[in-house]
Amino acid sequence: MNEGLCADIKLANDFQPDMMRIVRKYNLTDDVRFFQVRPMEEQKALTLCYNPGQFMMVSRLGVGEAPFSISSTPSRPGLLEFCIREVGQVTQSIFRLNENDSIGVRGPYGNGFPMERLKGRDLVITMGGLGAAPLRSLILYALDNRDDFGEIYLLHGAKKPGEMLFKTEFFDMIERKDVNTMLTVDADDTGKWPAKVGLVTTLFKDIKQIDPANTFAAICGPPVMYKFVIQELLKLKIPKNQILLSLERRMKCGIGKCGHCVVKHIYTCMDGPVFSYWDVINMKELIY
Amino acid sequence: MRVLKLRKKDLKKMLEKISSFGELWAPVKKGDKFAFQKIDNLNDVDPNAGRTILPLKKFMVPPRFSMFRYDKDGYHEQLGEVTDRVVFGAHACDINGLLILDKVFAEEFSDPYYIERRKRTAIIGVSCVPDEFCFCKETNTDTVDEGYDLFFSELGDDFLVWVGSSKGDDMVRAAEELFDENISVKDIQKFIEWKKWRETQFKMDIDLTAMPDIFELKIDDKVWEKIGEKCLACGSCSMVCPTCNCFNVTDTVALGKMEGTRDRCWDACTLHEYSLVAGGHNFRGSRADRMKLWYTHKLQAFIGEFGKPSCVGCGRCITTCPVDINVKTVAKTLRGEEVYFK
Amino acid sequence: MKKIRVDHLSRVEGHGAITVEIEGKKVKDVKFEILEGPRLFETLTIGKLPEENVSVVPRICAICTLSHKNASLRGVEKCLGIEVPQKVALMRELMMLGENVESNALHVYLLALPDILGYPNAIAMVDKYAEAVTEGLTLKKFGNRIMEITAARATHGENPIIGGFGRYPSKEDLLELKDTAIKLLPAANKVVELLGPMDFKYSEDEKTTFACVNPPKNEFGYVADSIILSDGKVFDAEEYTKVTNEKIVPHSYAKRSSYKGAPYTVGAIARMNNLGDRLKGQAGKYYKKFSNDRWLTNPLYNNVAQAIELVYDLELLPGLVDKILKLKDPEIVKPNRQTGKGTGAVEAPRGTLYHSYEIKDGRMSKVDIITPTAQNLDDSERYLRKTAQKMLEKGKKDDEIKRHMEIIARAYDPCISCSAHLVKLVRR
Amino acid sequence: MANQLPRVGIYGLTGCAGDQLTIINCEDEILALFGAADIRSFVMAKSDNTEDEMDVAFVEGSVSTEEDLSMLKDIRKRSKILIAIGGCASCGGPQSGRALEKNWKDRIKQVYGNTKFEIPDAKEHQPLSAHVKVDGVIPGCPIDKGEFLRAVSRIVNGDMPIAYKYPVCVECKYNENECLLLKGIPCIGPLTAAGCDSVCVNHNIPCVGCRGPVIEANVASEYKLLLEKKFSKEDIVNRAMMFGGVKMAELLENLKGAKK
Ligand SMILES: Cc1cc2nc3c(=O)[nH]c(=O)nc-3n(C[C@H](O)[C@H](O)[C@H](O)COP(=O)(O)OP(=O)(O)OC[C@H]3O[C@@H](n4cnc5c(N)ncnc54)[C@H](O)[C@@H]3O)c2cc1C
Ligand code: SF4
Ligand code: SF4
Ligand code: SF4
Repeated sequence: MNEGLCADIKLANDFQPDMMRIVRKYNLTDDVRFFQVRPMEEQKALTLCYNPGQFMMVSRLGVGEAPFSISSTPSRPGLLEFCIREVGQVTQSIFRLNENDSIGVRGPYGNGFPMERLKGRDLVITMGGLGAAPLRSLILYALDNRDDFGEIYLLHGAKKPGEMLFKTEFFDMIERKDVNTMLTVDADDTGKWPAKVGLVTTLFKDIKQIDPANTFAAICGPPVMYKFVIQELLKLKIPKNQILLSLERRMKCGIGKCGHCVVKHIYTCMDGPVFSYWDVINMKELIY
Repeated sequence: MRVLKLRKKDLKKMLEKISSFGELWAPVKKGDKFAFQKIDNLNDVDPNAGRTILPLKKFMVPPRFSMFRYDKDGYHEQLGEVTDRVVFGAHACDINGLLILDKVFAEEFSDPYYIERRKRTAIIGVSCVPDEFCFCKETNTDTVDEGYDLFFSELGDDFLVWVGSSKGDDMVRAAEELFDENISVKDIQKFIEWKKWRETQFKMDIDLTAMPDIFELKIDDKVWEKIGEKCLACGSCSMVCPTCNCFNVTDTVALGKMEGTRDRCWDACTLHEYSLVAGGHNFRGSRADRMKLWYTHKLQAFIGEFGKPSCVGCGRCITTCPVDINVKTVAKTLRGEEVYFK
Repeated sequence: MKKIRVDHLSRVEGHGAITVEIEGKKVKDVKFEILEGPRLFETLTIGKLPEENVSVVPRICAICTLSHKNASLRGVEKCLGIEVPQKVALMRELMMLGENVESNALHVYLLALPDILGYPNAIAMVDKYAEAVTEGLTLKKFGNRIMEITAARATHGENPIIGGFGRYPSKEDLLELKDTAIKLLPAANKVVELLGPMDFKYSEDEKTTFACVNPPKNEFGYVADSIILSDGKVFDAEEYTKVTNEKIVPHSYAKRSSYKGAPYTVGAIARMNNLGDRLKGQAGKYYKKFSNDRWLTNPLYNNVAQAIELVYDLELLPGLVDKILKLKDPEIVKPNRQTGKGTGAVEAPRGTLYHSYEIKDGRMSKVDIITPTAQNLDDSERYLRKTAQKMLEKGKKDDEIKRHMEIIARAYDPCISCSAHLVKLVRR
Repeated sequence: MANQLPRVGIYGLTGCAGDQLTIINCEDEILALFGAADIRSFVMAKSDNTEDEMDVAFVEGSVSTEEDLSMLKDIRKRSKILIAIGGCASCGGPQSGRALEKNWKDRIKQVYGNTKFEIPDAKEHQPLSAHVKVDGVIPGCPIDKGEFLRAVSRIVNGDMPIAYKYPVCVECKYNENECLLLKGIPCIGPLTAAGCDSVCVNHNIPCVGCRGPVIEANVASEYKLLLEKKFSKEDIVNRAMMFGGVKMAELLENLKGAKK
């Protein structure tokens, strides 16, 4: 089992969600909404622990369950945050919920980022679209424990200004001296975009201060992004097993039972969702 | 391990004596095949029954069941509804299949629904004679040393009874007077001879040597397209395979009320929706890709992980797939021994 | 010219409409229209296998599905020279009871009672007549249960097949049916006693002819190889065209039936009038007690006849189950020829249904289906016209005329969707 | 739809009324149904019907007359969600069993001879989707009661019904039946959407395909298989067309050699 930042709390029955309360919700973009939830039971809220990069199964009883990355950081305990895109049955019904409504959540599941190994390293974090969901957790965690890490590069691309998740949060980071934040959009349809315009791959030329052998890269975004970003990272000479990707598959249990996320003998839910590029080279089907 | 003798003609008596351990289930003729069914009349029990349509997994993970009920007050576990059962007539390959399911369901993040049923289901194995579709020798699952409570081996007029668990021991004690502790040298001789004879009865010609490597080499072979063209995506092969464990989870909800159930049902990687995700992307949109997954999972990936295939050689896919896609035809085709898919 | 139109005749299965054309103080025309497209079932299975025919044609009508199934099976089996063993015949009788209970309960309790008691639907009756509504639903459900057990599902079950049944029901299931029938009989008695003494006024009276099948051994029943008419004439089922005399009229896709040049009536009322004195038990007693001359002249009494049939069905069922339980499951009977002719006649809940076939070299070569609603169409129009005329003369309001038209049409329990080729399209 | 019951209309075009009957057959649930939804129009069950804006319309039957068509268009216009119920509405139904042969006009003649009709508005049977946007489908000849109730429960909660995307064979194996295809019986379970709990095969009868083609139905492979089992081209096509309607006809069109 994964080495979390603290030991998993064993639930009596892993298929039964805990009831949590929606504390806050607001729209990040037209179809992505931010949800902050808190366990109903005080004890659970206090002992909640997870790893950046892990995910949880969020349930609406009577509709179904779906996996969502945790966007919050374990360094700010008591709350969980998700950003959810409205695409189908479960997500639509989650979108109908209001603050103070209850929602089922179980987990955390998956390996998450190997935080122990990341300690003392330079980080290059690249995200696009919904990829910000799991990576925000990593970023916030790294910033909360700033001394544990070397240089931090944060590259974030969106199609249009209106589609960038956590825009204000990231613009605030531009101001920070201890992190190199670069934001870009493929096209600026507003004419008022203050940051860069161009594909996320164009940002790599500005990465200067890293020691490749001591760098870990993390990528999450739409499938098309991976191939090109990986090329850039390889150009920077970051070792293949230090390039980390967070992947997506259909999941029905989150705990290695239902089989849907299997690729060969790999369970995306248990052995992932975070994989190294080296794993992926050896598992053709992992990215398609 | 405790080993005893039971006279074949005492089988009925013995099963009667252990009736307190749970409902008795055994293979009963269904059409031209067999199926494990609840036994109301002990005369229906046939220790020589052939392969059942569905394997033992149906006892541990029913094809469809409710995990829990929910209403506005919260969840209500449905585990209490699991009944005690004694399943008589399990073949070695099937018990080996259970051992593989144990790995999936009973280790890390154990599945309480599986475990509860596994605990409450006593397994009585019987030795069997292979038919033309059995190849458990090739998968090393023709014998089994664990995973059962009792195992009955052929011994002429008797059964040699292997006690495999504490529950098994209790069952034997409940019918103490029918068992004989004394196993003679002659008995042992007879047992060995029978086993040797059984070895000679395997008729199916199949060779699984180096399968993982062959898969690696043939993973982009055109033959997968051909297999995909043929596959009906009917899921039958997965349903009947003792080691296929995939499932789907769905919710039901009552009319106009906040109550319902969260249900599980068998799913299969051969089905269209298996890898479909929101937004319409299907990681395995083509049947060829799904077939590839099925076979690599059974014959390559599992070997890599556990040192043995997740096929137990029961022959069910061979006797079930309407279009003859099965371990035999796929393995032979990949080896280039015979071309089944044109 | 004024037109009264009962649009979307509600609470009949399928949709129909009645147009009453009025000129001055005269009813010019009454049209009972069916707003459905011709489904051409009789051409669907030509050239196909008999088993496909037997599967497809019951889809003509959901409420009479098993009557269609049975008529079709009988037609095909006659063509192919198949004689089914007793158990198969008894099982088919049982499944027919299921359909009759379901359909009659639906009609009597949920469609007719609201009319008679003046409610828009059965659900609205719940406050005052909760018991009747529940009993109606329970009886209807029981009818469905019989069909589920015998035919595999309540509607369009596939279990009855040429030469037998795919699977025979278990002893437990059959005993359940027997027990339930005994339990529900009092409810059926009650509804007969409620409707029996009623004096129905919605329709004008007029003499007509009644037709139904003529079961052997002087028994009541729903299946036979001959037809009996209220004028005493008996025809072999194969001579059905002498009774039905179908004609095509250019203003309608409906083929019209007439006997001796005049309209006639089929259905529960026809069965009661023609065969009522063959009834035994409580059903027989009720027939004697309640039947009177107006049963021969007023379609509204169909409702009472249906209620008495409910009693007949529930009384018959236990004995039928006992007989079935005594018999072994037979093998499916195979055809002994591939070419032949044959007509299956059965009593669907709403009247006599004919399936007449020819099979050539194992393929359907002629299909003629005559449904009860098609046969009733002309007669119902006759009563509608006469009543409308009378009401008009009495200076009744359009609304009231409309309501009476609906009630009369509904009394025929028209299963409009069973129009194999019974279609009349209106264009205005 | 919070607090206010969803307004529901249940309608029939050309068909056998079996799907509406199946709804009426929900004896145990019908009161709950009327309690959970505001059934404003259900001509087959009641006479006080109101035809106005609907949240959901369930429509049975094929479009077979001009009248059907205008009724359907009207329903579409005033309904937020339109669900096709039954085989006729979802794929044309048994009456389109000869859709592949394209001989509808000839068959009209066969039944009615050369009579010149004054009422020329009958049309060749089409599923609803041929004419309007359909938001959901509950297939089957007839629909399954359980599936219908599950669909309504979901709709009442604001969710859409879930379609069966796997074939009958899956349920057939859940029920531990012997495969009839292997015994040389022409079962079209592999081509047919599940949801009936394989009721026919449970009774030793081959699936007749009453729920219409499943997504990804591999018609070509089943066709080849049945040819190998010595069925004639014609019989295979007929079998698939019993209930597959226009949808099955489309699949067969693309098949070499299957068209007559
Ligand atoms: C590890 C992981 C992390 C994820 N993190 C996020 C996130 O932070 N934010 C976000 O918006 N989305 C995330 N997703 C995707 C999200 O799970 C899907 O969008 C969601 O399942 C859609 O469900 P639905 O019921 O609304 O869609 P439907 O299309 O109606 O899906 C029905 C069912 O299909 C399955 N399914 C469909 N799509 C997916 C999918 N992409 N992944 C897994 N199962 C699927 C689910 O079991 C679901 O119940 C993540 C997926 C994975 C695997
Ligand atoms: S793959 Fe085939 S032979 Fe092997 S265990 Fe599964 S069903 Fe049996
Ligand atoms: S391989 Fe055979 S049994 Fe499996 S899904 Fe395909 S056709 Fe069905
Ligand atoms: S009998 Fe029919 S439905 Fe069942 S598995 Fe075989 S082909 Fe599929």
